[in-house]
Amino acid sequence: MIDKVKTADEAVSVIQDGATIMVGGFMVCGTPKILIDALVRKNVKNLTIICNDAGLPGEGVGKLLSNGQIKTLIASHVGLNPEVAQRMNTDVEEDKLECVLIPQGTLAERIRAASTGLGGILTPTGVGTIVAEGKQVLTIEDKEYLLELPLKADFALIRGTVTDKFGNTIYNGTTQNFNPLMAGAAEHVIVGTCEVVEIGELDPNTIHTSGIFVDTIVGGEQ
Amino acid sequence: MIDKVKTADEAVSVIQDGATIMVGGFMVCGTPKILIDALVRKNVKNLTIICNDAGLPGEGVGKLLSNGQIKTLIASHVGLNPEVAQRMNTDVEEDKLECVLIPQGTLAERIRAASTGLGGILTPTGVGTIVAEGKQVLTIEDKEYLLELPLKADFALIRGTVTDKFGNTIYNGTTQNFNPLMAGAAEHVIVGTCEVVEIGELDPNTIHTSGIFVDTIVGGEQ
Amino acid sequence: MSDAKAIIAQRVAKDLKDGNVVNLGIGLPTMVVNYLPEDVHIIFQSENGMMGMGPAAEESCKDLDIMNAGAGYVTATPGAMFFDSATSFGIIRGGHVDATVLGALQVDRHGNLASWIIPGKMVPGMGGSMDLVVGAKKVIIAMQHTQKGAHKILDQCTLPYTAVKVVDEIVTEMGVMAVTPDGLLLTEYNPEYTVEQIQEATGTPLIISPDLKPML
Amino acid sequence: MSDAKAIIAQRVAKDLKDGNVVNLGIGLPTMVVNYLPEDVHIIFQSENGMMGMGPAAEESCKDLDIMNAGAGYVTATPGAMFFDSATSFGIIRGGHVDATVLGALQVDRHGNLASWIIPGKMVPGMGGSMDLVVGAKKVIIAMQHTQKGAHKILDQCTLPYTAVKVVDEIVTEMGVMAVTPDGLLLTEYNPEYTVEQIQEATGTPLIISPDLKPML
Repeated sequence: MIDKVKTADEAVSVIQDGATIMVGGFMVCGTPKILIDALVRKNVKNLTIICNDAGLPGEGVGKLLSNGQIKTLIASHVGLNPEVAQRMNTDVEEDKLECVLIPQGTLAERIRAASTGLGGILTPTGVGTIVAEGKQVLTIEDKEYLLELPLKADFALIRGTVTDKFGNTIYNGTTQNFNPLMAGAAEHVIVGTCEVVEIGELDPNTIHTSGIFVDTIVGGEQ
Repeated sequence: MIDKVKTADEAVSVIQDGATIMVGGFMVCGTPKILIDALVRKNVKNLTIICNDAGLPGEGVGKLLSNGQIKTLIASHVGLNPEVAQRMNTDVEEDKLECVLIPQGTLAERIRAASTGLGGILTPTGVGTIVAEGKQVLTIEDKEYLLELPLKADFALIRGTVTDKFGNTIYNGTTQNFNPLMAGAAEHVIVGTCEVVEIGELDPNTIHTSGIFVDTIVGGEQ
Repeated sequence: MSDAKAIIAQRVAKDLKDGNVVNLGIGLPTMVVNYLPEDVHIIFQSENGMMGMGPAAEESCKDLDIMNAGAGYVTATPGAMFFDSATSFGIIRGGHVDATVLGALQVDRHGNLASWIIPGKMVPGMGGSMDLVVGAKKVIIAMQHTQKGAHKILDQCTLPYTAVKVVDEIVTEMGVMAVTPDGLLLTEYNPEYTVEQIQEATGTPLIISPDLKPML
Repeated sequence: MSDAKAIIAQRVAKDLKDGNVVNLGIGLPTMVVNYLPEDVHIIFQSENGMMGMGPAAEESCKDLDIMNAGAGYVTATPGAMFFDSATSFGIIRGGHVDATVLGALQVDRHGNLASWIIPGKMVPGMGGSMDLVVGAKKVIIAMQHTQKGAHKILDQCTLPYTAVKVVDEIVTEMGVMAVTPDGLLLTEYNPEYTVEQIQEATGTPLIISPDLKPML
């Protein structure tokens, strides 16, 4: 059996400049802080970050933004981190942030589509708005839907509450959010977790994410 | 607060001839037996049943079939109940069963689409086979997918292990299968459950189906 | 000003029925909770992953793992459930939320809504709002009638849409308007204003209900 | 006959690597479990909603809530997880299953598979098979080489497809064939048969691998 437990720095050592990374969490709640910190230390650049939001200045993925590591941010809401607007509008070309906004439910469903091998999903969300620009519109039973495509990544950094050594993970409260979806949508998945337990300690009815998705486990998340 | 707890006969009293009914379970495991029995007693006819399979002769939805209550069966596998083939091929017009076969993953995803308000999903499953007949094929990044549409019902009969009086339900083991999907895809949802507990007794991290989906709760499932 | 907000929240509260599943937007809509009658039990959904959200958590006993969509620490009521974002928006998009109450930048007579972007000025993102207004059975816009005197209720939105033809009802400090195929129907009004004053504050002709009555 | 099945199961077992996620079809494929080396730990998925399926449950202590896709009572290994059917087929369709081992009625040189219907005769339904062969990273067909002498391995399937161009490898009691763009490549053979006998039992020309070796 492969030992998946590593330190945060070992875990992120596989991530290189230019990578596309999904990061779990909703306004930092359920974001793997120790993995973000390790990414800041590694100081990889030109990242594409897929996350519900931009966190807060200096918090969550906001740390990566403040440190100039993000080239493109794909998110549903960035209003609580004013640095996003600053960087989007900067005249300094190398600091410029590209920001792609996606409705939150569509973001969730596109990540799920990548995880579950769907070629796309039809959603009524965004029909008739600028979100529909460039997208195929299909009419099903007289109602219009946008065809939204799968969204995948090279890496996913997710945050668990309890994880067994196989990677089976349980989330507490609203820390769940995008984490279980992202776990299936990335080539390489690293979970930062509060507690690492032995295999067999978790009730198989209560596990949210299967260990088959998890490549690396890092303990010490708060 | 509305009292959702009823007897099985009270629960199915709202179901009339010609109804479309989803029934949870996989080869009877996770099928609400007490609700099936009540439907047999009520003896409603011309039902369209959506279920993973046809159960066994005289077991699960097989009881409804033996009792001549099913007009159309929508399922993924019917091989373990020979009565299906008999009724499909009978010369007695009024006993004739229409049987629509759907790949199991597509069945799950179509029910989920109805539950989650998607207009459809694109799946690679069935491309190039007779399952594709009459369906729109979309090509996404050089790969072909079938457009599969939502599947909904008037009623869903689901089977829980523990249910609180609001309807929040936990499933044990592999009884989960189609039950949580169907709970969101029908107008009226009846859960037959092994144990009814007070609201607040279930850990909110371990609930599989929210009580908002459940109209009626029937205890006494084995 | 805060009086206006209180009037709006109080009136919206009357729209919510016992047993309803409701999603409240950030800001003014959140105040609706304070005006619910004791015998009306609402199940609040928070789109970040919770059914059965309770009041804000007290500082001394807050659980850092339980947050609402506005990034505030909240409590879970008995019977609550947590879920992931796909499940959460499945509930929303699937029509399982009875009502959503949201603010707006602009609403028009067709029920079109603009609430998420002022091009070149403010781009916070749509968050969950586009899904909420498309998915919820009833969309109630709770907002002040004008923005410092400028019309927010219009013939046609000028800002980019959040969604088209989705608004069912607009509640302001001046009155209650239903979106109908013929335009906005003023069904209730605040007696502190005349119908003429309400019309003047509105950028589209109001149809006055024959059953017009005071809003509170 | 049972000897043939044992040979097939034994050979398929060699294809499965430590840590693989594997879904075994009903019947012959299930026998593969009996031939896994002690140091090879496979995570078995059962499409009715289980990761980490263990051996069949003993009659005396079976849990009626834990069943495999063949309707047999099974056990859960430490580290197992249960899930619903959408999650289960999400895992399958999403490419998270390393290998599936299934039987077949017919397979052809293009990797097309027919396994779920004999029109007018047998219509059991496809169950999860169509999703499994489309989704699994490696599709291994484990079956007897012929059906009472009739060819099952063909130039072109004559029965309705389960899926097109999905089979990676065919394992029979006579040998192992890889599906290649040029046709079926015989990579291993059972020394009880000559290559001529294997070709004769096959309804499509076999390419003989220059590295042809015994299959066990």
